[in-house]
This record gives sequence, structure tokens and C-alpha cells, in this order.
Amino acid sequence: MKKIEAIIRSEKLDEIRKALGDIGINGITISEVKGHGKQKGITQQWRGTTYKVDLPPKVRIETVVKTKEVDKVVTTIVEAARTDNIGDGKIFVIPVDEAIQVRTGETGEDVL
Amino acid sequence: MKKIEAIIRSEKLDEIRKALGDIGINGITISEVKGHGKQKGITQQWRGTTYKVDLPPKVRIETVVKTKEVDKVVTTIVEAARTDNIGDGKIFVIPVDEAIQVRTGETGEDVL
Amino acid sequence: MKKIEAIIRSEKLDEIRKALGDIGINGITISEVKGHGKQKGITQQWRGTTYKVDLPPKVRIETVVKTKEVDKVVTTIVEAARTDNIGDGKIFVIPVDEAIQVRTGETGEDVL
Amino acid sequence: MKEYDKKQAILFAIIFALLLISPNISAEEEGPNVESNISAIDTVWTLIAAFMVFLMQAGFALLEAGFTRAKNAGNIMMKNMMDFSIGSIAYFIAGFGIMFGAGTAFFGTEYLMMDGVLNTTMWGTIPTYAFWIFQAVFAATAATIVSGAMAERTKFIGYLIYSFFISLLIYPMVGHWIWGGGWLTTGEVISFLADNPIIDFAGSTVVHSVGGWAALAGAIVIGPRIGRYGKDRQVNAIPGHSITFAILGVFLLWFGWFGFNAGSTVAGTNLDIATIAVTTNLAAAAGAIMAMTLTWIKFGKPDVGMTGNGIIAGLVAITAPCDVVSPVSAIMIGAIAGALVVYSVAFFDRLRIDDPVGAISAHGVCGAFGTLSAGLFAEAAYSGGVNGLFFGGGITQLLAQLIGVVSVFVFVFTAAFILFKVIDMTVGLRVSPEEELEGLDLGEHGMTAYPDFEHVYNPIRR
Amino acid sequence: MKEYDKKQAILFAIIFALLLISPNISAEEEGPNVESNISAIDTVWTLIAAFMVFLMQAGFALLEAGFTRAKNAGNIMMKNMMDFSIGSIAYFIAGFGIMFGAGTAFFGTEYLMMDGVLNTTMWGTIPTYAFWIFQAVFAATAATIVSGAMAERTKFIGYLIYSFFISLLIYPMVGHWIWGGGWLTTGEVISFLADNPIIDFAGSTVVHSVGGWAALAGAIVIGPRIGRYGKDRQVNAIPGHSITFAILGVFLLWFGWFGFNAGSTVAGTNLDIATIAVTTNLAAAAGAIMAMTLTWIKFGKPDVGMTGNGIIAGLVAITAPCDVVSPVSAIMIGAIAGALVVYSVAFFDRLRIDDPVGAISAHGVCGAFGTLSAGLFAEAAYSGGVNGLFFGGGITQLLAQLIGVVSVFVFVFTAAFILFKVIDMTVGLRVSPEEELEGLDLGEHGMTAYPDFEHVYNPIRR
Amino acid sequence: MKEYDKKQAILFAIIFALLLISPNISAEEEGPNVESNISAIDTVWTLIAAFMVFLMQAGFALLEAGFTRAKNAGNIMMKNMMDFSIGSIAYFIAGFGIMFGAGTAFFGTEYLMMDGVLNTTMWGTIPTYAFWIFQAVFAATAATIVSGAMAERTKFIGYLIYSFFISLLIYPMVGHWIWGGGWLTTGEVISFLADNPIIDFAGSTVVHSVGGWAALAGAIVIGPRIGRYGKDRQVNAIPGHSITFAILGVFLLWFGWFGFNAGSTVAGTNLDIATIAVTTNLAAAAGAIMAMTLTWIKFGKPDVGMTGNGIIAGLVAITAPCDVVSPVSAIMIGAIAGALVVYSVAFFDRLRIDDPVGAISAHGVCGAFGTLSAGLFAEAAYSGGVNGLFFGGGITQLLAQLIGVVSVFVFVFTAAFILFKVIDMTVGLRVSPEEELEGLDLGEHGMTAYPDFEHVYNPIRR
Ligand SMILES: Nc1ncnc2c1ncn2[C@@H]1O[C@H](COP(=O)(O)OP(=O)(O)O)[C@@H](O)[C@H]1O
Ligand SMILES: Nc1ncnc2c1ncn2[C@@H]1O[C@H](COP(=O)(O)OP(=O)(O)O)[C@@H](O)[C@H]1O
Ligand SMILES: Nc1ncnc2c1ncn2[C@@H]1O[C@H](COP(=O)(O)OP(=O)(O)O)[C@@H](O)[C@H]1O
Repeated sequence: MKKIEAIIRSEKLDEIRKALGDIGINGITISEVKGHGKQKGITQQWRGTTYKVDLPPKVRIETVVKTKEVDKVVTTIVEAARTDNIGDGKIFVIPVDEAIQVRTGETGEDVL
Repeated sequence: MKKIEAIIRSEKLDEIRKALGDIGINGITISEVKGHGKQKGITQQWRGTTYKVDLPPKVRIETVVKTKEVDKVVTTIVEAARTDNIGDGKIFVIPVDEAIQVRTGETGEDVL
Repeated sequence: MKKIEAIIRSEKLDEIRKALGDIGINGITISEVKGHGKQKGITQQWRGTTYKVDLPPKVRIETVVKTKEVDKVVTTIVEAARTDNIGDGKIFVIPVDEAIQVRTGETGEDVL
Repeated sequence: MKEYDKKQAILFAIIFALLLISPNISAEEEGPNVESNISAIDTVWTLIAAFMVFLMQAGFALLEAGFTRAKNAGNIMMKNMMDFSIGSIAYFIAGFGIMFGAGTAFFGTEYLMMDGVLNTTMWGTIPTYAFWIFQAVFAATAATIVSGAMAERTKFIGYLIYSFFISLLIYPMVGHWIWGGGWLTTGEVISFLADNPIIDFAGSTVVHSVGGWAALAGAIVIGPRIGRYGKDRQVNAIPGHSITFAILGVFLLWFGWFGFNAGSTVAGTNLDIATIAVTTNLAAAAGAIMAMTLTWIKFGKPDVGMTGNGIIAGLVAITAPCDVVSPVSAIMIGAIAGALVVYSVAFFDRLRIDDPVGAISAHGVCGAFGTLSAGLFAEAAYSGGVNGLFFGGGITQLLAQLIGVVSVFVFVFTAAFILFKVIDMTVGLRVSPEEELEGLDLGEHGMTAYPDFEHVYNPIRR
Repeated sequence: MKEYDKKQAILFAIIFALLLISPNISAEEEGPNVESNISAIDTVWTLIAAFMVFLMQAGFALLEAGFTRAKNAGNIMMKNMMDFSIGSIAYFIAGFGIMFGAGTAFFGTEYLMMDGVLNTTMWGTIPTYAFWIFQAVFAATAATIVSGAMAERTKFIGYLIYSFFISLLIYPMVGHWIWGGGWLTTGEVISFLADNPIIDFAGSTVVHSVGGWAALAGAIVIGPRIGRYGKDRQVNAIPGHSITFAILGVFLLWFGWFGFNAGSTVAGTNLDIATIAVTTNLAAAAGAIMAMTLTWIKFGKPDVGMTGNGIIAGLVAITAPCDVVSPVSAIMIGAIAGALVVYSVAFFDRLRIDDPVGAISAHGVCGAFGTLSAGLFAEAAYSGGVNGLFFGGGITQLLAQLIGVVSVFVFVFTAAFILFKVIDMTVGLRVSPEEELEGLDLGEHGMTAYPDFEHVYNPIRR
Repeated sequence: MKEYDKKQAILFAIIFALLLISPNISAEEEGPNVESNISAIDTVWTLIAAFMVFLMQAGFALLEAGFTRAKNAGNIMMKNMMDFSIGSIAYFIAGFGIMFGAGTAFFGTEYLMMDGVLNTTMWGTIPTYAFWIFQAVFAATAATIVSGAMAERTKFIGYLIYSFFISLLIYPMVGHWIWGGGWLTTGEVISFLADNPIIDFAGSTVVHSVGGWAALAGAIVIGPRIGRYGKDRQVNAIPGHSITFAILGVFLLWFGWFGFNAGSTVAGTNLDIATIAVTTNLAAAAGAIMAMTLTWIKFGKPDVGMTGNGIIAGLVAITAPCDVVSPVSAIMIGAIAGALVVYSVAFFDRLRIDDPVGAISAHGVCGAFGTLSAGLFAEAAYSGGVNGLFFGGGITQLLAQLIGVVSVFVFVFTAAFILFKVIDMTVGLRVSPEEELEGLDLGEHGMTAYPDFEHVYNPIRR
């Protein structure tokens, strides 16, 4: 099992969720994060002082999937999330040892 | 060391924390997430239009524990978090290479 | 590649970001979490009733770095985050299998 | 000028002079005169005061919403819109008539649907409709007080039914007893009261205690919020979601209260309105200072929410005696109320009666105290005759006040208790535990109040 | 006393008596008298009413901000500050003169920069400046209505230009027709209207329909928000970010509306103000109850936001007939408006005309209905003569009302449509899709409204 | 009718006529008459204006809370409740007496605890108590201005002490000089002023500059917030947590300001109130437009918060000259103030004097400018005599104004500086850096303002 962490543009969330649904991925966890890679900050102003918000808000999608599905999922996300502009985001693949379904106590890739 | 990520019902947080405390687990990190596995969304209405919020809010508990404690911790969480209804949540176990305590700079399982 | 998760005092965020920037780490993701290790809660009051908020808010910095940079990054964070008081935080190092840049589809350590 | 003309002129002058001197005769036909201006001044004053009291609805809504959790904010705003709306209609249908109509010692029986009041006046100067709107916003105040005490767990439909009946019946009946010529100001039931009618100038009892005691009945019938009380006298804090909204509510209430108290002259030509504004303001200020000081001593830090309650407490207490006491006494009364509310909130928590906003304490307890304080602090120079216990008047007036306080408590508590029990047994008074946990906004209205913000799951605080 | 003296005395008494009886002569030189007090009462009343109407600006701002997303809140508050500011100046420069100046049947041509009005009065009693400020806050109300319907996508500069022209030209022209002695109340164009002038006491048409129809034109020209409508009649909800702010806005509007309607006598000595306050209040209450009930039936749960709209709908509808109908009729009118707004909101969504706050329905549709309702519900006992269709007056008055409603719709819709098109083709009316998605606060003002809070990315809701 | 009767009748008519013509004789004994109605109108007006000014407390609270961070919101609401409460009591004890009592050229010595004022009047028409409440809300305004400039770092106990002394002493003394018959309007110290008393109608100097200069002293003594200024003139933005609250505050202030300025006639029978309402409104509007335009030019985008400040600036500036200048001049004055505030805010930041809400600029600087502007823009047609520099009056009046501005600055800045230093050296003026970082809500009151929402750690913005 692998956890796929994708940090993406907020506006792309709907599209990605739809794309993931289409390839049969249902379990996802979403959280609000901020961050930067090579993207520049946004300049804002407040009562006469300008400043840079260099931590633009992003959405993080996490989904734990079967190891054999990793490539498909990554490709799907890349396709849906891509705008070809700086700030499109990053995806990380992280090993997962075990997954447990709370309701049943079952474990293994089948609970995903 | 393993990181145990449990995505659970918000209402169960107190109970789980107590249960973890009882088995000697102190270090935990909590964050607000949204997501879905097989749980259906909630229907809401706004000035005459109904819509589905299909990303119900959840709480994520993360705790990094000694490898030998993993089973005990998972079992404890499952017991405390379970309501036998859809939406009870999932637990993932993720390998951790190292842990460092900032205050002292110490490393290893003892800092947990 | 490794993901370094540092859970630190909010007030230290600026300093740490600066320090990481200085050693050439640009990609970071930040999120708001709550938690406790050995730190005690804060007592608050509300209209005559006192209560403990035992989940003080923290900031989590995540940065995925090349394996060979891990030590340098951890040391940098420890130095910048340290106040020698309880509540300074913890750092975890987690293995990462792969990283993908959404904009280009490129993979590998070079996208970090 | 001939003699004839002269005579006419004299006659004319006499008639004219008489006209002005006994002005009551003239008003209608004669066009503008001193009397019609009095009417105008009194009407303008009464209406503006009524509008200010109306704005207290917003104050109550924000105080309640701010003092409770985000997951119930929509429900709370809705309740506050609807209790005023339903109350207005109920008070129009029969409430006003039960309160101010002639009838028995216990309720009036006139003015159904305000029929036939067009172009009539009340108290000689203001149109009956001006008086109606002023009284209608008062009725709505009594009704809305209960909302706060039963917040975060009351079924919406049950709340609507309660709103209708308190505005139609319970409040108007008490109002009749004290302001409508009923038994508490006449000798019909207790002859002692004929000479010593209860003093409740702007309604510490008529409005606030009625609301407060109905709130008490409601809070008892409905029970505490889930998680509010632990074992062994453990009281768990459930902090409100926005102190900013709550204190904005306090400011709006304070503002409206000037209309509430000073407006109760229903006459801008009664210059007592100046003194009343001063006593009202000083009592509120003293209530704030006292509540702040006490919480500082008791808990180590001055409590913002409770200080807001101290202001309300001071305002409620001064409402009855605002025109019979001196400004210095007003400071005393406000300060005592500010202390009372702090201890009273703790007291009801001890009894495990859960009142999220402190309505029972601020309106019920301080309303009772305020009514009694007229029997303690009244001074002839202000009251035009009556002296209270502390100013050499003995306990006569205090006794009258006590009779009023007790009888209103007994009646309102009983009536409201029955009303809530009946609601509970029919449509249901309380939402399910699941709905309560997830919030009434979702359960009752299918919405969330702040969908753009990340919410925190707030565990019960110990 | 000699005969001579006697004669003098008689003469004196006569003169004095005459003086008082025909009071218009006296005011200036004589020092205080009944007449000067009338002026004072009327001025005090008009000014306070104007201040209350001013506060409606805050109500509109909060209603709009609360009903829309957090990412646009700063822009919305800014628009509401600026439409009032720019509107005040525009109305000072020429708006007032176009509206109330003598001139043609279609617009007035006096009072440029309010030159020379110092120490003059209007309607005999109040200073022209008192009348100006009362009218200025009305003009600003008409202007600000549009803001809500075009929220979350309008370019700020375009909005400013629109604000200027509605306050300078469009609103004043309609005002001239109905309140300024223009063709809708004289026989110049349609002689029928000379005997049956349109009744629009406080401006259901002059203010609210003007705002509502301009909003309609604006919403059509600018198009719906991104994601608002899907395929196949799919309407996606875009919930607002704070129901608490929105309903606080409703309360402030309700409060201000008392000044709006009752203040429109511009005379505190006109005791109709009491009846007007009552009809205004009851219509709002009935609107709330009806909107709540209907949403309960239609959607299964009572809708908080729509109930707030129901209140506004009731208030808008009663604005025209508030002084010509009975309180019972006011309840009817309010209830009908409360129903209308629910269906009208759905109707415009069917047409894919996106109005985030329901301004077109509440102000345009209910304003038209309210104006017509004067022709249906007017009663001689209240109106001083005119009876509506339901009270035996036949359709005469209704016809006059209809002419007013239709001609104002045609003019305002056309004028506003052209105005928005011209803005669109020059400086641009709509922000870029990128800016809309990321929020106008950032794009137009380089800021975020709530930087200390974690925001949720709110996907479009289906 | 016999000759005798005739004579009597004539006599009667004469007496009656005389009675009405010289009305001062009659008031007390005669029952209602023209004079008593004047009293009533003036009292009603003064009280309602006072209530409106009271509501400015809510406006100040929201402006300050909105312009600062969420972690201090509870503390800010608390300060705003308490400065009014403590100020009310202090002004009751001795403040009013120092300000309006007879005494020396520098302070009055009457009215301790308002003893013996019952049934007395001021200015002939209104009860002393009506005057007191109007003045008390003014005193509280001066006090609360400082709160904003010292926000987010002031120890609560220190703030309370400051509040007490500004309301008891500093503000009343300045008030005495200008409104209480003190040296700035008599010739006692500078004989030139006897003929050219300073004009400060509603208190640009008495209220706003006093607040503003005390704020300057406070901001200097306490120092900037942590992280506010970097190296090399670097100014870091610390955005406020809710622009919606802040602009709601601006609207409430604008509303209250109508009472502040027009109410300062303390007479509704003085029809200047109409002109004053107009000048007040136009100055605010012009301030908004100017501040918006300038920020647009300077920073590329129109700034919402600064536009709010522009409104306050316009209002502060017009406060002194509101009854002596024409509406067109009012637009000028407002526009200049709107520009001034933009540059002044930048100027104080250059000096590293940290004022989170811009109080020093809006109230101090624009208050001084507004006072001077009376010497520039006064016109005899409005002022009843005095012409300013731009209207042919030469520099005489401007000089008088300048003397007033400078002497008040020197006195208030010095007195407040000493007061804050003493507080600093005794109970402490500033919280610890740790408390400041974590927020005063936790440190001072053991609470958080918005516990149900996820907060963002907001780094200092560069
Ligand atoms: N090495 C990294 N470690 C952790 N998070 C990263 C890393 N690189 C990028 N991110 C996250 O991904 C988001 C998008 O990154 P990216 O698209 O690379 O931004 P940019 O286009 O500016 O380079 C960032 O906001 C950050 O939260
Ligand atoms: N495969 C997964 N990957 C990541 N998160 C998941 C996955 N499956 C479930 N989750 C998270 O766990 C939460 C609860 O899941 P679950 O109990 O499976 O929901 P349900 O009962 O509807 O199936 C979801 O809201 C989601 O945040
Ligand atoms: N074992 C753990 N697993 C997950 N998170 C932890 C663990 N230990 C500590 N944390 C996180 O690190 C934060 C700081 O921890 P720490 O500095 O150890 O607190 P303390 O100083 O009280 O021991 C905590 O708030 C928590 O979020």
C-alpha cells in the first residue's frame, strides 16, 4: 500500500475528485495547507502597507491505494491538476505498512 | 517507529484520547480534515437550493509510537472509535525512520 | 527521499522558514495542528467556569528533501525552533518513495 | 371702529383666550396648538423609543449566538427573527387586549385585532397605535429572553409554539396585573395594594422576570446540554463561538435600553426622561465594574463574557426603579445586580440548570432584585412621594414589591412549566442527541452558518 | 383705563389672535411659538428618521456580505461604503435638483449644488437641508440594492461609475415623476393620472423597484457567477459565509425601515406616523412567517436566509401603501410578499439570472407588488379618501398604480441596461474568471477579509 | 355684556397676550405651553443624540477589533465596555463638574457627584441630567480613542487606570477651557481670545484631538508591537482579523456622528441641526472618496481599511466647523482630511510610532486640521458672523484656532505622557512579549474569542 499525497491548487479539487472517482478511487482525505515550492508569493496591502503572502493556500489530497494502483492514480492526478503554470503542485508517494477499517476491524488492501 | 494515522469521527476524539492516555501514549497531533471513504454526504439547503456536502469533516489523530506498540495502539483506537456505522474511519500505519525532540536534540524511540 | 515533519511553536515559523531558505530548502508545506507531547494544557475561563485546553495549537512544517540532506535539515530546524522550554516540538523523518511535479510530470529527487 | 365691532372683538379675544387656556376642548378641530404639539412630541418620543427597543432583538440575537457554538448560530438567528415576528402577530391579535383592555383583575378583554382604535389615543396624548408598537416590542423582549436559556438543544417547532403563547397570554396577563389596571395595582385581591401599588416603571418584573422565570421553567423541563455537567458537581465550560458578536450584542442592548426605560414615560414632554437616562446608564456601568471585579477576584482574571452579563444585570435591575431613585442609588443597584449575576450563574450551575447565556440570572434574579430595590431605594424627590426602606419609607413599599415579585414568579413559572411540558409531550421540546452533537443548524435548518471557515471540533472543556 | 387705551388693547388682542390663527405669517420674527415648535418637531423627526435610514446602509452591507463568500467580503463592505459616499456627492451636485426642482414633467432643473437653499424650508415646516439629507439616504438605498445582485463578480471601478449615475440621474428622474411633481402624479402625459395620482408613500416603486430593476439589468448584463448553473436547469447553491452577519443585517434593515416609512411624513406632527409604524412592523412579521412556512413545506426544513428575505419582502411591499391600509391589510400584504419572494427567487434562477442575495425578487418584484397593493387594499379611513379594489374603490386606483409600475420598469430597466452595457464596453463590468475564483478581495483590493482564520475551499455545491 | 365685563375681558386678553409674548415668565407654574414644549423638544433631541453617540462605543470597539488580530478580540471588546463604564462613573463623580462647573479659568469646581442638580436646567431649556448624559458619552468617546492606538499590547489594568483619569481629569479640563467658560474662550489668559473665542462646535479638538494626542503619548510610551518594524524603515503589515467587523464599526460611527455633531446644539428647536447633518454627511463622503483615490494611486489598488479611516477623518475634521461652514466647504474639509489621514498614517509609521487603527492620525491630526479649518472656511451666513481666511475674514479666527490647537496639544500630550509613564512604572503598561505573541485574550482574560474556528498562525507580513 502507498499513500499518495498531492498538494494542489484549490480550484482543481473538484476536477481531481471526479477523475479519481472515475478510476475507482473512493477513499480520500482532504486538508487545507499552505506552502511554497518555486511559486512566488502574492502581494497584498493593508491600510497602506504592502506585504507578500508567500505561503499561498493549497489543498492537500491524501489517498491510500494499493501498490499496483499507484501509477494510475498519480497519472490521473497529474492530468487533472495540471494547468502548466507555476504553482501546480507536487505529489509524494509514501509507503504504508497497514490499513485498518475502524467499523469492522478488518485490515489489508481490501479496506481501501 | 511507526506513525499511526487515524481518521475518525470528531465526536470520538475525547474518548480516543482518554483511551490512548490510559495505555501510556502521550504524544499526539490532531488536525481537522475532510474526506470520504464509503460514507455518503449530508444534504444541506441554502435559500431554496439544496446541495450535498460530500466531504464530511473528520478529525485526524497522528501518533508516532514504538514499533512494538503499534498493535496495542491500533486496537485501542479501533475500540474507542467504533460505532459500527458507516463513517467510523480508517487507520493507516506508516513507517518512520527517525524522531527528534527539538528541545533536547535527542533522537530515537525514547523521545516519543 | 525523506519527508521531514516538524511540529513546532507557531511563533518560530518565520525563523525556521528563513533558516531553511538559507540552506537551500524551498519546498515546504505548512498546516495548523494541535497536539501534545509532554506539554501541559493552558487553563482558560468562560463566564465563570475554568477549563483546560490541553491541545495547544502548533504549526506543522513538512518538507520532502533528498536523503542526503536530511541531517542538515533536521539540525537546522532544531536550532531555529529551540527555546529550551517544554513544548518546543518534535521532528519525524518518514521515507518517501517518489515525488512528482504536477506541472511537468517529472519525477525524482530533482523536483524537490 | 364702531361699538358693535368692539364688542365683537372683545368676544373674539375672550373666546380665543379661553380656547388656549382650557386646551383640551380645542385639539381636534382647531389646527395646530400647544396641545397638538404635546401629542406630537410624545408620539415622536414613544415611536423612536420603540424603534430602539426593537433593535434590542438584534442585541439578544447576537448575545445568544456569540455565547453559544458556531454549529447553532443559524438556528439562533432564526429563533430571534421568528419570536419577534410571531410575537408581533400574537400581540396584535389578542395580547395587547388582554394586557391593556378593560376586563377582570386578571386579564383584559378588549381590543381584539386592535379593532376600532384608529384615531383614538392613549393617556390622552399618543395614538393608540403608537402605544401598541411600544408595547409590542416589550412583549417581544420578554419572549426572546427565554431563547438564550434554552439555546443549543430546543426543537425549532417547539420554540415557535412557546413564542406564540408567551406573547399571546402569559406576558399580557402579568402586564395586565401591573400596567393594565389589574390586581397588583388595585385593591381587588389584596386591599393593601390599593394604597401601595407595586412600582415597576419599565418592567423589571413585567418584562424581565417574566422572561427570566419562563426561561427557568424551560431550562428545567428541557434539561442541560450534553456534556455540560460531569460527575460530582463538575461543570464543564462550553465557550461561545464569538465574543465579538456577544459584546456587540451587549452594546446594542445597552443602546436599546435607553429607549426601554426612558421611553416608558411614553411622553417626551415628561422631562423625567433625562433622569431615567442617567440612572439607566450608571446602573449598567456599575454592573459592569462589579461583575468584572468579582470575576477577577474569583477566577484570577477579569471575565469578558460575565462582564457583559453584569451590564445586562445592571440594566435589568434599574428597569423597575429607574424613575424613583437617585443616580447614586442607581450605582448601588447596578453594582448589587452585577454581583448577583455572578453568584446566580454559579448557583444555577450548581443546581445543574443549564442556561448558556445566563438569562435566568440576568433577567429573572436581577429582575426580581430590581423590583425589590424600588422598595429599598425609592426617594420622594424622584418618585414624587414614595420613599423606600433606606430613605425612611419603612417596609410598606418593599412589601408591595415583594408581593408582586412572588406572585409573578409563581404564576409565570407554573404557566411556563405547563406550557413546556405540554409542548414536550406533543411536538417535542428537545432535539435528538445526535442532532444536538452535530448542531441544530444542520438538523433544524439543513445549513451551516460559516461554511467558508475551517471549524474546530471543540471537545467539552473541563 | 381710558377709552383710547381700551381701543388699543382690543386692537392688540385682535391682532394677536389673528396672528395665532393664521400662523404662517408669524414664524420668523416672533420668537418661539406654536408654529416654530411644529417646525422643530418635524425637523427633529425627519433628521432622526434620516439617520435611521442611513443605518440601513450597514444592514445592506451585512446582508450582502453574509450571503456571499468570505473571499469577497472586503469588496462588499467597500462597495457599500462607496456607493453611499459617491451617491451623497452626486445627489448633492444635481440629483436632488433633478428630483425635486421645478422643471419639466420628466426632470427638475433647480438646486444645482443646493445653491441658495440656506434658511429656506420645504413643505412649509422643515429646512430644505433636512429634506435633502432625508432624500439623500433614500437615493443611496436605491443605489445599494444593486450591489447585492451583482455581488462576487463586478469590477470595482465599474460599480463606482454605476453608483454615480444611478444617484445622479436614474433614481432622481423616477423620483421626479412620482414625488417631484412629475408626470405620474399630474395629467401632463396621461390625463387620467391627474385625478388618480399614483400612491407610493415611502417608495416601493421610487426606491425599491428602481433598485430592483436596475439590479435585474445588471445581473443580466454581467451574467451568473462561475459555477452557479449547471446543465439541464441545474442550480448550484453557493452558500454565504456568515448567516450571523446576514441576519444582523436584516435586523438593522428592519430598524431603519421604521425611519424609512414613518419618516416619510417628514413631519412628526403628522400622527399617522404611529399607524405607519404598525403597518410596517406587521407586514415584516407576516413576510417572515410566510417565507418560513413555505420553505418548510417546499424544502422540508425552514430556511433561515430565505426567512430573512421574507422580512425584506414584507417591508418593501408595505413601503408604498403603509399609510393607506389597515394593519390587517398590512399583514396580508406582508404575507403575500413573503410568498412572492420565495417563488420569485426560484423563478429568476430558472432564467439563469444570478442574484446572490435575492435583491431583484425582494426589491423589484415585491416593490411592484407593494405598489399595486395600494390599489387593492387602500381604505378611505386610512388613506383619507381613496379606496382600493378590495374595499369598493374599483380598479381606478389599481390602474394608476399599474401605470406607475410599468412605466418605471420600462424606464429603469432600459436606462440601467444601457448604463451597464456602456460600462462593460469601456472600463469593463466583470472581473476575470481567475480573479472571480480567487476572490475579489485579492483582485480588487489586494487583501483578505479574515486573514487569521483557516479557510475552506468551498467547491460549488450541487 | 356690561362695560365692566368688557373691561375685564380686555384686561384678560392683554395679560394673556403678554404672557405668550414674553414667555420666560410663564414656564414653571403654568402647565403646558410653548416654552415647556421647547424644553421637551430640546430634551428629546439631546437624549436621542446622546443615545446615538453612545452607540459609537460599539463602532469604536468593532473598528478596533476588526483592525487587529483575532487573538486580541476579547480584550478589545472588554476594554471598550470598561472604558465607557469607568468613564461614566468618573465623569459622574467629578468630570462633569471640572468641565462645566464654575471655578477658575482652567478647571471647574462644582457638581461633585452631580449633587443638587435634580430639577435644574442648563442653557435654559434642558434638564441638567440630559446635558450630563450627552456630555458623558462625549467624554467616553475621547477616552476610547486611545484604546485603538495602544491595542494588542497594553496591560488591561493599566488601561483601566488610564481610562479613569482621562475621564476624570484630562478631558474635563480641556473641555472646561473651550466649552466650560475657560481661558480659551475668555480673555483671562490671552486677551485676544476674548473677542475671538476658539470655535469648536462639536469637539474636533475637545474630544478628538484630546483622544488623539493622548493616543500619541500612549503609543510612544508603550512602543510598537513586536515585529511591526524591521530594519531600515521596514514597516511590516499586521492585517486585522475581520474587515467586516471593522467596516460595520465605521457605519456605526458614521450613524452616531450625526448625533455627535447635530446633537451638539443640545436643542432640537435650533434648526441649524439640518445644516449640520448635511455638512457632517458630505465631509464623511468626501473623506472616503479621497482616501480611496489616494490609496488607489499610491498602492495600485483601493484600500478598504484606509477608506474606512478616510470616513472617520472626514467626520473628525467637520466636527469643529460643522455649523459654521457651507456644505461645499464641508466637502473640501472632508477631502483634505481624507488625504491627511493617508499621509499621516505613513508618517507615524516612519517615526516607528505604532498605531494599529490609525487613531492618532484620524483623531489627533484630523482633529487639529478640522479645528483650524473653522478658521479657514467659516462663512458668516452659516456662522452668524465669523468669516474664515478663505471668506475674507483674514487670519484672526485662524489664529484663535491655532492657539487652541497648540495649547491643547501641549497640555494633553504632556499630561497623558506623564500618566502613562507613571502607570508604566507602577502597575506596568505593557504585557510580556510572550503574552503579546500568544494574544492578550489568553493572557489577560484566559479566553479565546473564536474557539470554534481553526486559526492560522499569521506571520508578520513584509
Ligand atoms: N519539497 C517539498 N516538500 C514539501 N512540500 C512541497 C515541496 N515542494 C512543494 N511542496 C508543496 O507543494 C505546493 C506546490 O508546489 P509547487 O507546485 O512546486 O510550487 P511552485 O510551482 O511554486 O514550485 C507548495 O505550496 C508546497 O505546499
Ligand atoms: N483510502 C483512503 N485514503 C485516504 N483516506 C481515506 C481512505 N479511506 C478513508 N479515508 C478517510 O477516512 C475517513 C472515514 O472513512 P470511512 O470510515 O471508510 O468512511 P465510510 O464509512 O464512509 O467508508 C474518510 O472521511 C477519509 O477521510
Ligand atoms: N509521539 C508523537 N506522535 C505524534 N505527534 C507528537 C508526538 N509527540 C509530540 N507530538 C506533537 O509535537 C508537539 C510538541 O511536542 P512536544 O514538544 O514533545 O511537547 P512537550 O514539550 O509538551 O513534550 C505536540 O503538540 C504534538 O502535536
